[in-house]
Amino acid sequence: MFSELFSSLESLLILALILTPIISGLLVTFLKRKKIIEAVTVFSSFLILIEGLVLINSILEYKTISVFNGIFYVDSLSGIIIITISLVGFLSSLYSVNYMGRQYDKLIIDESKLVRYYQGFNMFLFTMLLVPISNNMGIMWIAIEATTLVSVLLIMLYVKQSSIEASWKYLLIATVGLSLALFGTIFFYYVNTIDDPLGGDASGMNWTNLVENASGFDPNLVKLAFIFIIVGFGTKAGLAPMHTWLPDAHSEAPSPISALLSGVLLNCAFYGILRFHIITSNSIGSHFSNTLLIILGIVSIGIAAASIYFQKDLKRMLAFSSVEHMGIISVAIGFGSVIGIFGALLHIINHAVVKSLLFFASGSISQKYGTKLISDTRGIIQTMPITGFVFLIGGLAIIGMPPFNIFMSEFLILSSGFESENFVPSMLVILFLVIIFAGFGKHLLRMVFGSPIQSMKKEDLGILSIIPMLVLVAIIFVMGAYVPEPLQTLIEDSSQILLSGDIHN
Amino acid sequence: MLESLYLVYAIFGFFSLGAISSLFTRGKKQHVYFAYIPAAIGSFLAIVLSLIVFTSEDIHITLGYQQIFDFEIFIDGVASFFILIIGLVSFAVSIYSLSYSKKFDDKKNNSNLGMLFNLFIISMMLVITSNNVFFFLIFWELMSLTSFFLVIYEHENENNLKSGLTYLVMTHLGTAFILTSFLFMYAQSGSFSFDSFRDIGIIPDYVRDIAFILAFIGFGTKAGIVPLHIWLPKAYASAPSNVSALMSAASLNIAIYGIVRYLFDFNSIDDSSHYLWWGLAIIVIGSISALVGVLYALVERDIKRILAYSSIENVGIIFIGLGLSVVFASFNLTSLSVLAFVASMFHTLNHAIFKGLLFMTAGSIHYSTHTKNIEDLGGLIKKMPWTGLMFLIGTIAIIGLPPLNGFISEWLTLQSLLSVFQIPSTILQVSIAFASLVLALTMGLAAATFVRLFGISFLSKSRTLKAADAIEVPRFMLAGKAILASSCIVLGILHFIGINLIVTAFNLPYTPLSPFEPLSIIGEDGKSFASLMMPTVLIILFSVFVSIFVLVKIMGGKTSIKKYNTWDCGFGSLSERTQYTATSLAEPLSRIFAIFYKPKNEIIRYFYSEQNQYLKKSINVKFSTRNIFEEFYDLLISISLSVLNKIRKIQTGKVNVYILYIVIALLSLLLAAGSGIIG
Amino acid sequence: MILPTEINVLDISAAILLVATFGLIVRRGFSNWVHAYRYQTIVLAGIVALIALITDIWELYIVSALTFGIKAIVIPKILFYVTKKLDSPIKLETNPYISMKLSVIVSALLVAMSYFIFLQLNIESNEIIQVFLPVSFSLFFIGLFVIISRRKALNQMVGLLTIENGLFLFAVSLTHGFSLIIEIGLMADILLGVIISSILLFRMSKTFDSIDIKNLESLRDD
Amino acid sequence: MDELSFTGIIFGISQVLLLVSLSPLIVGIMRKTKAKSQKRIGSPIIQPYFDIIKLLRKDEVISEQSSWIFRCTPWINFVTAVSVAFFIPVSLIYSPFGVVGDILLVVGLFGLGKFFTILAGLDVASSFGGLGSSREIMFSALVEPALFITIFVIAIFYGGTNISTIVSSANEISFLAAPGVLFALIAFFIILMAETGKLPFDNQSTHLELTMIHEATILEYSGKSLALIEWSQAIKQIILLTLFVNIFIPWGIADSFSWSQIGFGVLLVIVKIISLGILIAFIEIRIAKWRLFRVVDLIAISIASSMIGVIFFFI
Repeated sequence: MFSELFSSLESLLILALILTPIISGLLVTFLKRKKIIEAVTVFSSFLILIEGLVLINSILEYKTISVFNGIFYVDSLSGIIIITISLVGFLSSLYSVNYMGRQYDKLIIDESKLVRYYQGFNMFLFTMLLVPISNNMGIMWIAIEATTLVSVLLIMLYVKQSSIEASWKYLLIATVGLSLALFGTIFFYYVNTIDDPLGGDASGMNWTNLVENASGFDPNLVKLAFIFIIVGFGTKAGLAPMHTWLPDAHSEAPSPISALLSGVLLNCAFYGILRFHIITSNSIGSHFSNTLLIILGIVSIGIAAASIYFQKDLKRMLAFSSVEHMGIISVAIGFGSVIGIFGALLHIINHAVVKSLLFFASGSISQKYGTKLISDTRGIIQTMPITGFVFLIGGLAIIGMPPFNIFMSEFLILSSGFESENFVPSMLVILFLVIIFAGFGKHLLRMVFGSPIQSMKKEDLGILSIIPMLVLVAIIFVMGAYVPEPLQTLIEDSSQILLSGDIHN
Repeated sequence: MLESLYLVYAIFGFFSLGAISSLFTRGKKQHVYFAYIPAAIGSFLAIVLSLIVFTSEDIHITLGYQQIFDFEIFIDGVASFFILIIGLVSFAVSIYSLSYSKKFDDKKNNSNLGMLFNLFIISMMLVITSNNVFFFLIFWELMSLTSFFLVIYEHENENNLKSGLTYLVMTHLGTAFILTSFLFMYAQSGSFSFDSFRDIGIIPDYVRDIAFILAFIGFGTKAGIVPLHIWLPKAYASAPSNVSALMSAASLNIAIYGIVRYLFDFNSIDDSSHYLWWGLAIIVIGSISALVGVLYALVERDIKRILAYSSIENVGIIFIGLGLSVVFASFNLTSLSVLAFVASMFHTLNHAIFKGLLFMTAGSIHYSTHTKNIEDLGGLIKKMPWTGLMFLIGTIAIIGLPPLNGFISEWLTLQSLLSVFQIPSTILQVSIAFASLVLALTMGLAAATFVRLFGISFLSKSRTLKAADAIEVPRFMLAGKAILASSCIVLGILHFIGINLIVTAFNLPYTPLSPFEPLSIIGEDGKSFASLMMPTVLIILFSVFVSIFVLVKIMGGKTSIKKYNTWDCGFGSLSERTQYTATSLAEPLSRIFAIFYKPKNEIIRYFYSEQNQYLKKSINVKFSTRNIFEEFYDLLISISLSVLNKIRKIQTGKVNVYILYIVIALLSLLLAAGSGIIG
Repeated sequence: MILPTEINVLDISAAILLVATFGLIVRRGFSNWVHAYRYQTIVLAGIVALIALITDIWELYIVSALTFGIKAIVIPKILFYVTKKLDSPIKLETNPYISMKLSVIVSALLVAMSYFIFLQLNIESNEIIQVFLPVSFSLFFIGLFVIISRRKALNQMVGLLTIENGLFLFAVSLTHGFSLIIEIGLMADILLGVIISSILLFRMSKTFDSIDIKNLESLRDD
Repeated sequence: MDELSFTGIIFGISQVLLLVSLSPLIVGIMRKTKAKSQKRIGSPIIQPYFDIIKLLRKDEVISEQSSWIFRCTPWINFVTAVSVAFFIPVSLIYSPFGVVGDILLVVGLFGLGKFFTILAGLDVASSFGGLGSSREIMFSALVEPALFITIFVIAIFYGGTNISTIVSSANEISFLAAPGVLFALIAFFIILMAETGKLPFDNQSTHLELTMIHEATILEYSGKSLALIEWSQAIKQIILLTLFVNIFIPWGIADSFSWSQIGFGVLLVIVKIISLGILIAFIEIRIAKWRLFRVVDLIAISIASSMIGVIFFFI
């Protein structure tokens, strides 16, 4: 194994990657001063970003890295998830300073709540980072379940009826779903270790091991297991009709957390599906899992379209648009041609960027206007010019307007649909996209333009709320027609992994 | 090749310069110069570029930059012809805007107008030059987006926002169709470059048909064919006038460009009968659009809405020409196909010119009277004589009267319709005869529409004070209009210019005309079918005029002219209230074509006392017409929305139900897999 | 080397497990559910120990000990505490969506269904699997059914725990448990989940002074 | 036969002069016929000449609401009418200027004249003018398709819109060979009545606001302008009559450029025109003015009959 040779540096990196949030969480717990904990969190998440980028760099170098005799395994696919986590994590920590600071000044939350928030923030980052780097599917499942618990804590931050309701639904539905996923995982473990029922050897649950032996699995059990997996992780990834918790949770969380939930956590859950998708394809060919992915994806996009059109609440609308985009990604994976998978992985990143931008903006907007209702929000471009501008850009990007990044990935996805001759699904997707365009566009333009209902003074909400959004807008513009070469190679490698589940290339 | 490439860069540079500088001179007094002078230069360079491309070879370059898509520029005759149109129009409009955009000086975000204006023009040109599906769509949507922002430029008015939204959604729907059609082609050709579409080789007919239908619907939406025209009057009416001039005169042609590119470039129309129904479909749609467009233009009261509907009508005429050309080609009647094609392209050019002119004039009227409702106007020809003259020229051109350019293109279209008897198919001939009937009716109604527009708004007494104290517009606006007006006259009298332009641009099998030979069509029996020689007609008209003038002077001798009131039947001087209004002028026709308007004429009487019904205090007469298409759309939308509304109701808020969904999903998937439906 | 007597033991333990689970359905009071859950878990721990005895895998002993410790002692303690502290007057499932009698029938059907499913997926099987896999399925389904059909949040929580028990039994009987780390992780997750949801229950009863989920229907689209 | 030779030009111009000078005479003849058949003496046949000369000598009163459109309308009317005369063959089967313009140009030039007339009606701010223009607009909008579809029939039968071509092939092909032309004849006759403002479309000889159409638009004219308008009406009428005669009953028209034939052709065409005029006059006194919206049916009839003509050609 060549990975041993480099295990020195890479193992350190990975260790640092998961230790940084833990340590900063502990620091936050001990020194409870507002300014300090903010600084600590921002710094640590910046550190995570740096480590993530360095790790990506070495992934680009050695394709696959497996350390601590295969407990941690990282390849390009995990790299993509790590990028989104670290980037959005950093920016939303930056944004939290402003947002939670405001809540604090308005006496909506006290100091202890603030401490709890930052603890939760760090733990959330930790659990999410654990997902892509763990090789053992059981550990991955535990990590995903843990993200649920931590994010429920974060949603429970406010003692409001709506937030209690949202967190209860979230906890219940996500846990039920994930238990299904665990069913599937155990099934896979069973079919893997069916020949030698060696109790207690964890390696039978390692993804690498599973992929190795996939060809020998019993087809029926694999199908059964994958159905459990896709329904289970699909619940967490917000695929319809298991998405029902998502709008509640995402709209009730504090905006920086909503950004993390929508932009990153969904991808983590979907990452689980992807891993098992690879195993299934290696075992019984990709047709079965592709069909499932396409069906669930189409349903998600359709339901999201219907719900967006009539939406009254800004953040709920954004949440439903997350459902839509997860649907698009899963359809794209289901199409299963090269450019489609390329587009899907690109779309994961693009959606993370745009959606977090939108949630940041919506946070500032709802703080300024004191409401999340679309009907009461008018003329943002007049009351807060910069926020209004970025909100407009983000909105146009999310409904797939060129020259912004999402258009490119959606274009790739649709063309792959036609290339793989899934004409009907592709046309359905296009139809739903048009409906979503109409609905979302209507709300967006009504909010951004027009004249505000009550007169309010014309200013944005502080530099720290602006900077993250501007960064994201810059990314949106740049990636509209240009994908940096390293990212391209990363995505190409991971689509290679997805297409032909070989892990040694 | 190389220097023309530099020219391309220069054009791009100038427009971007305009965009940026107008942004950075925000709030300054001279920002209009920073915004529109670069635009004017860029448009002029575009004209030069297209002329160069006509004479020298095509520009075809690929800027690969290590990406998924390469940026391909391809400028052939077809592209350069449309670039020429856009360049000409935008040149005039930019000069016009130098003064016009001062109208918004009280708004502080005025410089956004300049920026978007530049971006809009350059995106249109990029659409035409790009040779790759991805970039075509990017620039196409960029064009829609910029024009959308221009439409809602006065977004404080909720109404503009609504119409802008309709525009955005409809145009995006069109884009979806175009995308689907291109992707169908892509699934066959396996590459995103248009070159691969060109030499796509043998593909099944049904794919060609599906792709054609989708593309036609898509581009047709942008062109505003009936029944997809619903957005057009709203958008054109809401936009600032210089923008509506650009949209109607430039960006509408891009839709036609798309269809032409699609018909004659991606498909080589040959004498195989399966292109026949394409042609017929285009003719039918074209005739319907022409008739419906002009019918609604006839009863409108808002100048810009009238012009917008007339754009729909002219698109219809253009499509009739295109369709005829396809039909003739499918019967291998090459010369007739060329005739029809030249007719439609000539009309495209003409429509761009006079519609730009008319929209700019409408802008001038709005500029100096602050109203777009023609019922409030009147007598403007005395207040703003030059604008009146330009408007008259535009009017004569658009209703196709000699000696202006509109006459030439409609003459050509009619001639190609008359040549239908060479098609060896009776059904076809009769049906196309009906099409020509429709076209003739359209022309008549168009004449009625514009006589009404000009007569009511420019002639007789001013109906309101707004019109009474109007003044002539600043000279830049006049200059911008003068450019297009003069080209109306030139193309009308020296029609060989336009025809040779088209023949060389699309390198058609037709020998270019020399200035002094008549534009003549030879029937299949070798006799002269029809011929036209406008310069001589001019000479005749002029000499007749001179001789009559002299004759009258001799016979009449010296007589005096004295001014007096209009005859008032001895009731004392007439008030402006007794004049015919626009509504009453069109009332007889609206009664004849009642099915389209469902006109309603309600009379409300007010009495001094309810007991005594003989002494009336006042009588209100309300005459209203309806738009059946808008009602149709409302019905459609309400139905589809109710469906969506049912779907979204699954979010019931009951957590038990949510868990039930999960179980149902699981069990149904298990059943499907078990019964082997999937996998 | 499995003796017939042991097989009977297996059958009997499975039967007891099912009965304990049915306790969840037939009883109304909050505390009764927790009792039912505790009995169920104790039986489960015993079964794990039994499996450990048969397939002498020493890790399974630890697992069963853990199960007993955490699931049969700690979690019920928490739940009892919660039920005691809840300041809602009636601590009963008053009107479930599906009545008690009917739900007994339904869960019986579910048990039948799980045996049916087990027969469908022809896993080449030893006795342990034969006996416990259907039972684990039925635990799973009954847990789901409880969540769907009941109105009280606590009840749903117990249903969740039942599902988890089913999973656990499934894992142990099918694959004789996987590595210890994962088991511990699972346990930790469950514990954390229980704690969080009890906090939620407290807040619920504080804000709505009842833990009936009819209060939790404000977030919806209409 | 397409080149413009010198003699050809002279000949063409003389033909034009002939038509222009004869046109008031036809008007006089038609009036006289009407008077006679109504048992009136009526004014002498050459009365229209006197009217024109008298009006040319008179001073003009123009409305002060009017603009330059009003002033130049008579000139445009006259010029267009006279120029049209250049393109139509009169006594010879081709017009020397035939290459310059075809029947569509003729329609276009008449249209230009009518366009300005309607505008002039609107220009004088009186409700009479508006009334006349409104009705005129309605008619011209509906007559246009009828006229075009008639031209369509004629063009497909006689192979072109070039009038010389039409007349020459009309001279060769007889009705029996082309029955469809009969329908074109009916249609064209109706259009002729409409265009020259004859009953039942319009009544030139009344100034009652209920009935008048064309008169209402020119109500404000006087002096020179009125003279020009009246004269150009007469010219338009004679041109349409000539067209009708030469397209549908061209027998005896000169088919080669020789003095004897042309002299004969001239006499024959004058006789034909006069007799057609008398026929029209007789028809006019038989029928009363129709309601405005009933006249539309007449136009519909003309359209229908030409469509029948089209179908006749194709089957």
